[in-house]
Amino acid sequence: MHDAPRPVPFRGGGFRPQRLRGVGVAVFVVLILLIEWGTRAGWISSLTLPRPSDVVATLVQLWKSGLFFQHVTPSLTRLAVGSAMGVLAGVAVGVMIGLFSLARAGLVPLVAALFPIPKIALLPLFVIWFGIDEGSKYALIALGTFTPTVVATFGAVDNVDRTLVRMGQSFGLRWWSIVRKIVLPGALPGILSGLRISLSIGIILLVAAEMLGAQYGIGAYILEAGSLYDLERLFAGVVILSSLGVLVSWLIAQLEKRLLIWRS
Amino acid sequence: MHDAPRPVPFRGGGFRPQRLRGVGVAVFVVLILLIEWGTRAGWISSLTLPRPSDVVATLVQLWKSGLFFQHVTPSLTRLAVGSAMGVLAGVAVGVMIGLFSLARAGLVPLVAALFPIPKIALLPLFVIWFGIDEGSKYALIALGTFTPTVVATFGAVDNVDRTLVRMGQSFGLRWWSIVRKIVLPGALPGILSGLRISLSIGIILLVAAEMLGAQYGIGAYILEAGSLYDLERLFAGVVILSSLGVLVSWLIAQLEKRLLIWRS
Amino acid sequence: MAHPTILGAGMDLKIEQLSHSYDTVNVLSDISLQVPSGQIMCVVGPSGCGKSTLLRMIGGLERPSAGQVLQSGDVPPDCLNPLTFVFQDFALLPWRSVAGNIELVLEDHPLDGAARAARVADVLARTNLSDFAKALPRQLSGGMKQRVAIARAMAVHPAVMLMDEPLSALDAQTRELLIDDLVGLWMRAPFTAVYVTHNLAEAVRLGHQIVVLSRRPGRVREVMHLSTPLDQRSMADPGLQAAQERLWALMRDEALAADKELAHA
Amino acid sequence: MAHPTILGAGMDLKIEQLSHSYDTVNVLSDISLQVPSGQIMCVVGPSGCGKSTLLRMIGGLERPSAGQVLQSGDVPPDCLNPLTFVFQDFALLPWRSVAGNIELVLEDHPLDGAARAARVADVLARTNLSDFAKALPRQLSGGMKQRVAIARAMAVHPAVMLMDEPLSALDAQTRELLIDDLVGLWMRAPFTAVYVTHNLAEAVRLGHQIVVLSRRPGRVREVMHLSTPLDQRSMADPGLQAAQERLWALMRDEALAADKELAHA
Amino acid sequence: AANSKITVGALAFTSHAASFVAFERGYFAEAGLDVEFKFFQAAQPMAVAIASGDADYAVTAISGGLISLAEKGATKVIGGALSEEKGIDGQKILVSDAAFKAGVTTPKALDGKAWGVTQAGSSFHYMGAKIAAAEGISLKYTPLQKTGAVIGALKSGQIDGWSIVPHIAKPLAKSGAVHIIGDVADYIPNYQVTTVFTSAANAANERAKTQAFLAAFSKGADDFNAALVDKTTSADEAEAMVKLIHKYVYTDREYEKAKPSIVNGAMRINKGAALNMSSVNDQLSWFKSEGLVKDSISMDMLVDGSYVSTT
Ligand SMILES: Nc1ncnc2c1ncn2[C@@H]1O[C@H](COP(=O)(O)OP(=O)(O)OP(=O)(O)O)[C@@H](O)[C@H]1O
Ligand SMILES: Nc1ncnc2c1ncn2[C@@H]1O[C@H](COP(=O)(O)OP(=O)(O)OP(=O)(O)O)[C@@H](O)[C@H]1O
Ligand SMILES: [Mg+2]
Ligand SMILES: [Mg+2]
Repeated sequence: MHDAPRPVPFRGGGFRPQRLRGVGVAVFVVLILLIEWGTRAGWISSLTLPRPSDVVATLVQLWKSGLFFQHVTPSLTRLAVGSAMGVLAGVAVGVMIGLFSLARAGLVPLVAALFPIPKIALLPLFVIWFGIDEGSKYALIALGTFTPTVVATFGAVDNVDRTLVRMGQSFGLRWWSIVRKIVLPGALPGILSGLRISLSIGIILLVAAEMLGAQYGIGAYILEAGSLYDLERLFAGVVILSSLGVLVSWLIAQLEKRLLIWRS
Repeated sequence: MHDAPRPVPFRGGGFRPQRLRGVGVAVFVVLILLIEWGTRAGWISSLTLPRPSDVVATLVQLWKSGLFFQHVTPSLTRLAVGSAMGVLAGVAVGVMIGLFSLARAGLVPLVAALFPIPKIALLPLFVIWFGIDEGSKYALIALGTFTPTVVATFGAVDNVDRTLVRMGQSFGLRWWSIVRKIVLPGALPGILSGLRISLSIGIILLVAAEMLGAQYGIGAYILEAGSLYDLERLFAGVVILSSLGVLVSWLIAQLEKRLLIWRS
Repeated sequence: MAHPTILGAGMDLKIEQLSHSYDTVNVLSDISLQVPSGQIMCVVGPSGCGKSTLLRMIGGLERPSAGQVLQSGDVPPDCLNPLTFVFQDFALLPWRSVAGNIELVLEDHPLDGAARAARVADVLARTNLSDFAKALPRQLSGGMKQRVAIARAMAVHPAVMLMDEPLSALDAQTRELLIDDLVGLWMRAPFTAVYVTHNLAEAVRLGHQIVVLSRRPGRVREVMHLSTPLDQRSMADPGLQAAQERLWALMRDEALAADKELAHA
Repeated sequence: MAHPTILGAGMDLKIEQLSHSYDTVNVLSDISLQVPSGQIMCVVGPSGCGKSTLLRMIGGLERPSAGQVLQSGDVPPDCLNPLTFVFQDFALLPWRSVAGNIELVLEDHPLDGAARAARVADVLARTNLSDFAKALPRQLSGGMKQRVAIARAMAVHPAVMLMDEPLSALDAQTRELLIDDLVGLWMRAPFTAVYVTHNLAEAVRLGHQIVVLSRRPGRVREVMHLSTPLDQRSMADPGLQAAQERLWALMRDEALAADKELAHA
Repeated sequence: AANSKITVGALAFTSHAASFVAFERGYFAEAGLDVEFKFFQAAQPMAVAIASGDADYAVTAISGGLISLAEKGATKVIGGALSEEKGIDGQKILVSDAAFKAGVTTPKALDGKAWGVTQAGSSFHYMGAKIAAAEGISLKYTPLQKTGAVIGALKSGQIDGWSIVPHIAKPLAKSGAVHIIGDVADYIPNYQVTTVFTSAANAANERAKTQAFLAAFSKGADDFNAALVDKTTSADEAEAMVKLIHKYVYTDREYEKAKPSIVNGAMRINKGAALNMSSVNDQLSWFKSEGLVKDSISMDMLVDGSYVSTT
């Protein structure tokens, strides 16, 4: 009772996400058109959402009046200075924790305790400690980016392949050579992906930082719009922050491409 | 010219962090004692930091007066309900993104754009959308925990060993069996470590959530203390939040121990 | 309990003019082969010549660009998965016990609980794993893990076993032990198998026919037939040694060339 | 350019009553061995018997609980690292090119740029890697990576090479190719080596003496001496086959027992 | 309007006393209103809560947010509450000690100095702007979100000037950290500081309920004015009034400590919740001229003048 030869049935495939170009943009466009329609037709009240075309008009207006840069420049400066301080300190402390048992035992619980403290809660203190001007803004962003950077960095140092370290020792490399040539480059991918999170947090903290005494800045712009219940400007500001986040994440991706070509 | 036998020199060791018990506690104790001394001796002004003993007294007072639970219970409820909503939705969306190319293409850019939006900026809107009562607080925490959960979940699904999936297919397992028995358990470690971050963010957002119309709650307590510049109460509140964070992270570690015994 | 049927009874495989490309990379070219029922066919070839790709196509996990794989003959009624894989890296679910990993592949079939338990117990007994039924994969050595994977494959009573370098993740001594196990299993119940390997010693120990593929794009360079019964083949058998030397002579230059190839940066 | 000195000239190693425990686990017990200059000593034993631990102690990467490792004889002046490891997983820095990986181990020594470049060029030439100097590890096959690691080890002109299963991460064919390479290197400039392996075929191809360790705690069960010159050993040599069969007979039961061991859950 | 449930938004300030009195003395209940208070930390969220329907009635200063919500058809001003009045202690102009020592002893000397505001478009912003316009000077407005933050910044000399109700201004001045250099009433006569407002839907469709609320509210205001502003009642009555207010205001302080603050903070609440339209109009024009709200908004959109007498 031999059957006729038949092809083997196919049962593989799937579970491997395909790139579908354009769908992302389409979703945005559809969403925006829907809101535009809803706000025009009235089934989305003007209290709920602004009309997207008005938001765009506000952005254009902001750009034309030159106010765009007046708001974006101080925010970018705060983000750059604050997160540079936080990230540098965070990497330094993270590497220390990764390398020295004493630093680890002493600092990890401290960082763990610092992590869930909401930065806005400390605003009044920051004003006393660092003044009402740029100081407290830098400090807030620095503190906010510091803890995630520390956690990412020491995780990355821990994950450096220990056989590479043993190899260095077996060739009699100096301690400092091992740290510089093996541990730090090996931790770089982890540090960069931590940077992604830290900078996102930095952007989110811009608003908190600009709560106090900032006349210009995207955060201040958003806060003012919120207090005036001016939804067009509120959303215009949110769009700017959101684009900033996407931009920063793209920049880090470029950096990774450059620095980590050695990854397979 | 044969030399006398001499032992091979030792050159290994190090780069393997040792556990030093007690150092963490010691650092806290020393820090607190230092501040206590500084505030008593006067070289730390009372504007800069409160006296730790006063903070402790405030905490004791809070406990004795029964206000502790009056503040902690609503906050915990908000954290639990809000993050349950955010995490469940996040896991669902994350799994969808992990499994379906269309969901990935459509939703990933949306989530990426949503991530850097500061939740405090949206507070006025949240009141209109969800009311000033618990609704807007839940929604805020849910939104804050949603995006990091999505990112962690789809990363975890992506990282599930594809040979296990191919194995399932090669034995003719149904699509849904593969998802349920291979993909989801395989993604669990990544989802749990994402949960750690999501809940930390949830705790941080408590303060923002309680900015709006909350009479009780740790966040409201901190905000009130901040606006009165009452440092003892401010720090008492911060200590409570920080302990809450440490507690949550310990709970997740326990959960991981339970659920992930199969990890080597 | 004895195994209920003789494995692999009655299913032949025929590979007809099979070719495959990934995008622009030509991986397999015009492969035609036959796998007679109850025999082991070993496939050897240099790295990257498409052995795994070929096996995936035989098992229906990938679609060839051209040509086809045909199965003929009837599948025994208790066979739940005619073409069953054993993978190089075991592919055990780390969160399931040994027994749970075997049950996994039975759960989607309409078996009652008792029948399922009987099958699990049967294959565990045949692979000497009964004592390890409750162990988790992480507690097992590599050799034991692969034994579990083989037990799992046997639990579905396959018509053909498709093995992709099943021993190459193991150390040399465990490999020896497992070859003995496989020979023992085959002697007690001959199964049909396609066995991909890099290891010529393994190929001459296990293969009834040995297919040598060329470098990418893989073509059939030679098919060697060995008639010594499996249980009479030993490490020091001069005939097998000679066969192995001949295979190596055939492949050496290509292996060297494959080794020196730079991955597309 | 010819290599400037004969590798390994003049350094003997002596292992005296070495024992070791990790916490409560006794790993090695009373090992005494001698490695004469210019010879290769192979160490075989079942999984987890402490082979790697022993090698790390010989190389000074770990301190034994008892006993000692002594080196005698003088180290040639151009030797930068008398005891040099080759690892199973290559241990190449993925972010450095082939040449960069070799330079790494020269950078901490007072060599001028020209001398350093000369050493790199020399070892690349001797391992036929000159064309790959600028390639990154990820572009190389496993066999090429291990060749780079061997070149790196030779760049410091070691007195003794300590090799921990250097071929076991490679596929069987590449392994064959690299055994030939190692034999070639040794024939041109005999080096002293301790070579840990699971693979008995490798041991009989490369070892002047073969040390068989027992299961954990590892003890010396037998030391086998082979006198056939390395370049005359072939896959099918009946004497070596017999030696391999004898080793396997010695170890089979212990290998089986080691394989069946459950990891401490 | 029998037994309608309503929610009244309030801040824990003496300026909201009229509602507290009306509630405690049962005026709301008599009017058939079942009142529930909802407390807020700031005026701005209260306006949003009215718009979202979370609160029905509230009393607060006219802010940019309130006007924007009115423009979106969500809220309406229906009456007046607190007013500046010559002769009665009103809002004070404060300067920091450092600025005072540097010679800022009159409002005119604030030229170019940092003026504290909570948010753009808040009443502090309006007051600063009116003072600056009257003196012909310019101020640097520094948004600090919360009154607590403004006080901290003023005490530590990080901002120079601010204006605030007397019961906060006086204790601050007494501590020596700040100095009072003028009265707001001198610059903005008859300033309608706070107004009563509700949702547009309430104003249009719930006339009876709204009228009942305003009536009870006015009764409370009358009691309050009599006891603490005009001081025409007995000392016992004044004491009772302070005790009543202490239930809501300065609850975390002992009565003896809270009393002076409550008494000092008493400013007139308009009789009959009368609304000073010209002051409201002035405020609206100012918001428009500063570009804080849309030009298109008119008084009709902001105010429903049909409930109370307007001037
Ligand atoms: N999914 C894929 N997409 C693109 N190229 C692939 C894919 N899978 C395999 N290849 C390429 O096809 C060629 C053959 O791969 P395959 O894995 O079949 O070789 P192999 O003979 O099994 O090699 P090895 O001996 O290393 O296991 C390789 O060059 C590989 O890079
Ligand atoms: N750092 C360590 N701490 C504790 N136990 C260890 C450590 N390193 C190795 N061991 C244990 O010591 C024993 C010997 O380990 P070792 O790696 O030396 O064995 P091996 O003979 O090289 O094994 P294999 O053949 O698997 O390479 C093993 O049981 C291992 O679990
Ligand atoms: Mg393969
Ligand atoms: Mg080892």
